[in-house]
Amino acid sequence: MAAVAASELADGEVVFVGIGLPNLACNLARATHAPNLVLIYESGAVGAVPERLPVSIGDPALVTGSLMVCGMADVFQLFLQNGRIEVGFLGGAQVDRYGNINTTVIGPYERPAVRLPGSGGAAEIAVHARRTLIVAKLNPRAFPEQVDFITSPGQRCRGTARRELGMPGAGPVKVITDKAILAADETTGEMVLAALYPGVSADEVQAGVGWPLARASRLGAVAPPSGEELRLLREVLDPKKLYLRG
Amino acid sequence: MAAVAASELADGEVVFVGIGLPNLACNLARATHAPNLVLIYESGAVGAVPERLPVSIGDPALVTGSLMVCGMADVFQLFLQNGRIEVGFLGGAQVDRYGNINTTVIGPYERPAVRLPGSGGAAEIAVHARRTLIVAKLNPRAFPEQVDFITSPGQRCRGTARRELGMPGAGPVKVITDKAILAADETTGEMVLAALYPGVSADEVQAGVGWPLARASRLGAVAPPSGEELRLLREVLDPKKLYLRG
Amino acid sequence: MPMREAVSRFVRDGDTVVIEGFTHLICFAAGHEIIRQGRRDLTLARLTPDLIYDQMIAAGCARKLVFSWAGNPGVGSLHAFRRAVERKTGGTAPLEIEEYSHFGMVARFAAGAARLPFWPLRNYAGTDLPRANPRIQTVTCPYTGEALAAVPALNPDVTIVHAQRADAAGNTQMWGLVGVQKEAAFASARVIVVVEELVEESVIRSDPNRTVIPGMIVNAVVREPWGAHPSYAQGYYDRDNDFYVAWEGISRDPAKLERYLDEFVRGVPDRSAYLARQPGLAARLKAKEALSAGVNYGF
Amino acid sequence: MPMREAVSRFVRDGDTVVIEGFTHLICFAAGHEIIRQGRRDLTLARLTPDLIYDQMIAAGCARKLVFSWAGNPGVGSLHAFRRAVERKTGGTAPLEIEEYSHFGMVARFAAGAARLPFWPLRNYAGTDLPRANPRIQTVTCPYTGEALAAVPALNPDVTIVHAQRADAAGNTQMWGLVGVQKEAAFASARVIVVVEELVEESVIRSDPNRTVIPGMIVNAVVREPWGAHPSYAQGYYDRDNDFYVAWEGISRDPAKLERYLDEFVRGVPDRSAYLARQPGLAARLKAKEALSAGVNYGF
Repeated sequence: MAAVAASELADGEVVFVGIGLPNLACNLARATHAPNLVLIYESGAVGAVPERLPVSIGDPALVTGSLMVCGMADVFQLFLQNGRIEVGFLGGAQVDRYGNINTTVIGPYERPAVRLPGSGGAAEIAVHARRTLIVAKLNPRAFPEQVDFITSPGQRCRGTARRELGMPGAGPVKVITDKAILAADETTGEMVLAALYPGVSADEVQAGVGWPLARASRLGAVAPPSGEELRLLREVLDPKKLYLRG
Repeated sequence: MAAVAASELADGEVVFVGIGLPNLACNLARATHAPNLVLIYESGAVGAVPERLPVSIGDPALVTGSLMVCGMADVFQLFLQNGRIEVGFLGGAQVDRYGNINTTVIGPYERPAVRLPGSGGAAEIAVHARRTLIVAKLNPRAFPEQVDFITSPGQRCRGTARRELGMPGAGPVKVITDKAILAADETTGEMVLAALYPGVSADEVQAGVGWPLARASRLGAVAPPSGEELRLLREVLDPKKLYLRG
Repeated sequence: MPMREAVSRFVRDGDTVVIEGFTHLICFAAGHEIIRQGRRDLTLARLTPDLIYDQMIAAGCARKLVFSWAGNPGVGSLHAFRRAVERKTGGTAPLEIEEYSHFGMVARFAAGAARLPFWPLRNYAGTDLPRANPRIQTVTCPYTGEALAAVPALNPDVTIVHAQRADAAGNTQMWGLVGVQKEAAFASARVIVVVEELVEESVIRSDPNRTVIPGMIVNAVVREPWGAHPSYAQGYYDRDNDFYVAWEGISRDPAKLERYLDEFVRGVPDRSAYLARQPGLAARLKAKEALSAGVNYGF
Repeated sequence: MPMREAVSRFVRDGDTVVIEGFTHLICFAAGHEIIRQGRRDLTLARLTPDLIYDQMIAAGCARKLVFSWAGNPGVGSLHAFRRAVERKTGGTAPLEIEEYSHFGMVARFAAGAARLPFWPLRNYAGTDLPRANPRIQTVTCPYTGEALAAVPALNPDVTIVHAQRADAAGNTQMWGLVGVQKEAAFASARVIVVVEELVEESVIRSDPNRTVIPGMIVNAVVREPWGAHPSYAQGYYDRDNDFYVAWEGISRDPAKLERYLDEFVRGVPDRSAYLARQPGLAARLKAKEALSAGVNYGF
């Protein structure tokens, strides 16, 4: 997943980085095809070059040697709302048919079965980043037809299309899973099967998704990570396997 | 005037300092009875201790050795609008019966006889400082019944009382001139004669004011500057007579 | 001023209390003293409640939590918080919550600091957050007529800011991640500054652009080295990531959590005693040197 | 990039141009190059037009001025500006003006930088400014119902910022008075950074909290030592107060002003030639040393 996410980033892009897999993917991209990627963390570190894999988005390693450190009012107003962020990475406990993400509650809001951490910066990243990439492992509970709570808006929110809601960014254009890539259909906004990992069948992907999964007109094949990518991930970027579990 | 203005400041107060005479007055107060006066300049220097008399409110001497330098968004939002400024000093080409100040135009706005610099920070200082002190030399053109243009609101603006306009600060409480002190009447908001300089008659003051000047119930006498104050002003604070003209 | 006196004088039952800091410079020392002094009915506000508010919730200090992300960063959940919100057995009294996103909380502090009643932002379209929190409103632009999101000002009774250094008058300098501490302090009726080092005024005056909080808005200055542990202070000590990982196990079990509070919070009189119980901290976490060069302020 | 190329590529006829800096770091070098290249119909915006906009108005570059205080600080008037507004003989074509207070201009840049259509502020009650400028409006608070003042966003076509140092990618650091430069740059479609020193990226990275403008929003970086003269650069050179005083006499007389422009602006090819005509500057104005200490960014 980290290698696939990395391949979605173009050199020179400005990426709003979340912790965990997205962070790994960004650093892999920087080490391979995108050396000029600019990493911005919601904590205020801009152009970070962490000398160790950061444990949190507020890790001191993101500050030492970065290009700029600013307050969070600047992060959200001058960078994100200003439209300077090209790619935002999001994950979530639930991702639905239209790319809406839930990181707030499982069950009813007032009396939740599971209380999740909440939005953090995810709501505004989904609104403002020029495009967002969702990273999540497939399984039917994580991919319901409709999320219990919309924390971060997708392509269609409770029946209303993103465009009608007047959001600046394009929203979630792809969902990178451990078996396939889903992509937002340009017309309907629905997440459809866009590309399969090597050796994975469409049925396996459908088994992990809670809605009847349509297919993109041209189904792609995801290239496996190269030896060099695997080496970088395992030996350089995450030798302690902080994020490379499973 | 500088010594009179200085005597209006209490130790420990936070003063928004304009250039010229107010700056001299603040530094005199710091050198005498108010060593803990905090000087804030709209340029962003807080707690300045200028080693030379600053020529402008953006003088580098205000920065070197100051307690804090912040951006102007912080000056106006976090200090002034926040209500942290206790005293604001204002001057102006025209001051009227209700303490309204004009620093914008003489004559009609669209086709002025004299174009003055404009508000700068004066409008918001008059709105927000807990109290403002006006410093201006008496003469009937400078003290008309009504200013040509209200740049900084006084106690009554075109018929409406300050309180009804919902302004946080108390507005101009005193006008310090070269012959007398005028003070705002608590009921009417009108500037009335409050205290005379030594050897000045009420008639002389009236001659410099364009409206029939009422008197405060108790007319005070302004003490002349002490020898020490004169020495500080002439030898230490403004030896080049940048502001001590006339 | 000793921490005990600062908390005793400036933090009151029923207050809205903010201990800010985004991962960096979170003042655990102040949170622990508030627990020791048994404050009750507090409204705790901050973007990321973090371990310190989880501990204060477990200790029964909080009536309400105002926040935007309640987790243990990079590790998992804040279990005392979860038990209270999920109303599980072992939870304390139910906890009222008021929830925003980070941008929303930042905007609330910005409005509070500027003494405006609201702050406009482009946000929340399509989300369920305004439904969950009716205090998220809209404001109409006088120029374009469009509806923007609005959040109400947050003006705490007391904000506690941890920083690298301050002078005796509270002129405070910090570097590294500065979060929303400036805005929170200016928004607050009372401000307590806690520092790693108390320095001469001349140190502050030698680099005035680094001053984030001016002494004039500060009510108390407390010197408390390592006062942010297990959070960190750039240039002083690293984050104690091991403790953040350990918190998952401690907070998951109410009995373990109580034992933790008994041993490290209620069972010690002050911060020095807390540090004395963890003798290896400096060896493990003390910062290496990465000095910046100075700049010239002359003219 | 040479100044000539930066202005030629990024400043166009009809643009809204901002050369910011409050007394400090005003980029006269860029203003002079704009005059040399004969730009026309510019809308010039900044809080304090200062001598540089007075010169640009005299040179016929400006169609409109957006400002809050148009004077020669501590000295007197900007006479080219006054002739244009008072429509006196010797004035150039009439100048359209749009006038705010400092807070209003700051708020306009803040809105522009945050890409909001307006910014709320408590101001202008009782003043004649909204009558003189109908773009000053009110906005209704969704919580209290009260009417606050509002100003519209200012989003310049190009903003020129002078700073002490930047790296080749435009990551820019400044200290001393920083005015509204950050907001103006973020509000702008294009940004030109002009610096006293071009430094290695490692210098910037050694003190990231000093970075005010990130390279990602910068279109051109110009190295131009003494480029702010007669304004100043803290730590590099003092303000040329003598020239500010002399400007009163120069600008009062249209013929003298023309001669000044012919000799020091149009009559020189670039900034080095301008400096070569004033050989005593460094001896008179070079800054003394007042170094700050560095801080530790290690962990």
